[in-house]
Amino acid sequence: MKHNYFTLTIPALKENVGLVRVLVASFAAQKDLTLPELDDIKVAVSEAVTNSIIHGYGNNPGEIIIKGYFADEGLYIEVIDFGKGIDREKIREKAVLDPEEEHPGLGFIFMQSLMDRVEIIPGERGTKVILFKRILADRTA
Amino acid sequence: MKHNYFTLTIPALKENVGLVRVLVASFAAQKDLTLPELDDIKVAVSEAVTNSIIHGYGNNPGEIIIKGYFADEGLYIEVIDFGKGIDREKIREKAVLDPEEEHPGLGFIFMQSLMDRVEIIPGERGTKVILFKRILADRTA
Amino acid sequence: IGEIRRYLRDNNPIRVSRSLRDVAYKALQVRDNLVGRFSREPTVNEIAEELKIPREEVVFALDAIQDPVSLFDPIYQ
Ligand SMILES: Nc1ncnc2c1ncn2[C@@H]1O[C@H](COP(=O)(O)OP(=O)(O)O)[C@@H](O)[C@H]1O
Ligand SMILES: Nc1ncnc2c1ncn2[C@@H]1O[C@H](COP(=O)(O)OP(=O)(O)O)[C@@H](O)[C@H]1O
Ligand SMILES: [Mg+2]
Ligand SMILES: [Mg+2]
Repeated sequence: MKHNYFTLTIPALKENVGLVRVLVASFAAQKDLTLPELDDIKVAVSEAVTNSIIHGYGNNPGEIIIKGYFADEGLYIEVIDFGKGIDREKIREKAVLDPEEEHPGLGFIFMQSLMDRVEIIPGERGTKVILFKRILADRTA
Repeated sequence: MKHNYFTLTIPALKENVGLVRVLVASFAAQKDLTLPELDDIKVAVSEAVTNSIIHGYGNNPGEIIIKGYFADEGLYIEVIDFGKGIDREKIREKAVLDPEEEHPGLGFIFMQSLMDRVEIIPGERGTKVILFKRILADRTA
Repeated sequence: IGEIRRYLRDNNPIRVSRSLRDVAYKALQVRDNLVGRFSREPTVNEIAEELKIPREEVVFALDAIQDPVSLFDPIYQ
């Protein structure tokens, strides 16, 4: 398959989470994935998009960009918003990613356990979350 | 539901027709549509995207933009490419839309019969096809 | 016909797994039941509600068991 990717722009509405899920699943399914793997990716992406809607924009109007591409022998999904941004202190302290923390966000814990890599990149405005899932080249081998 | 829309950008690859179909159908399903109505929309959009890949880009690399939004009591889907463009003469003579023509393109005939309106807009570079499907406000009434 | 079937299958956006197929056929079954009950074509939302799954998943599953190519595309290119 030739190099493939997508960029999707949607308003930050709850009813669009399902939309993103099936788009990402259809895209990921172009590679040889099992349904449980697809489900992992769908759940992780849902968490990231829901965060942008709820935390990034506080349920106010805004746009979310979702990008997908295959690279580094896996699938990258980026979820980008231009909302209030995620607390840099929180990320540095790894509070959002540490399951040992007192009140850890379950969303990021989830994303981390379902994906092979999760990166949180605070933008000048808003947040970018990069999710990476390794895809076995040939599982029948 | 608040005003909703999407913009999707993908490379002009055959394997992305399925991706577009699923996204458009999921988007359309946010309104009260039946399965046959969804199928009509899916087939029409597939034809437009396939045209961009085959005719617009002649199966060479390029990008396609698909936009969807609800307006005028219906669903609009725009399929935009930046390929070789559709012959203006052909459109003016309505050859592409006339079932009586000797070698009519079946794709456009199909789009016309499945949707409530089809517009072909030659761009400075490439082609924009606008598809419109009226959506009944309340079918249970 | 075998050739065409293989083409369609190989070009399916998702390798149609068993459980996905199950969802799709259940959706079609529910659709038939609802047609009987309502005496009209049910909406996707009504089918999804009956199945208790998100409507996008109904759309996704049904698409996976469908002929994915353009009807008027030359099959052999
Ligand atoms: N897109 C975002 N924009 C701003 N803040 C965010 C974003 N995503 C996450 N956060 C912050 O990180 C915290 C942890 O997120 P998460 O692990 O999903 O837990 P939860 O959503 O249950 O609070 C959130 O409570 C919020 O403060
Ligand atoms: N996106 C496009 N870019 C350039 N030419 C196009 C495009 N879409 C359609 N056409 C032209 O219009 C004709 C009719 O299209 P269509 O009705 O789909 O029939 P077919 O694809 O079977 O030829 C095509 O043969 C092609 O010449
Ligand atoms: Mg969360
Ligand atoms: Mg055509």
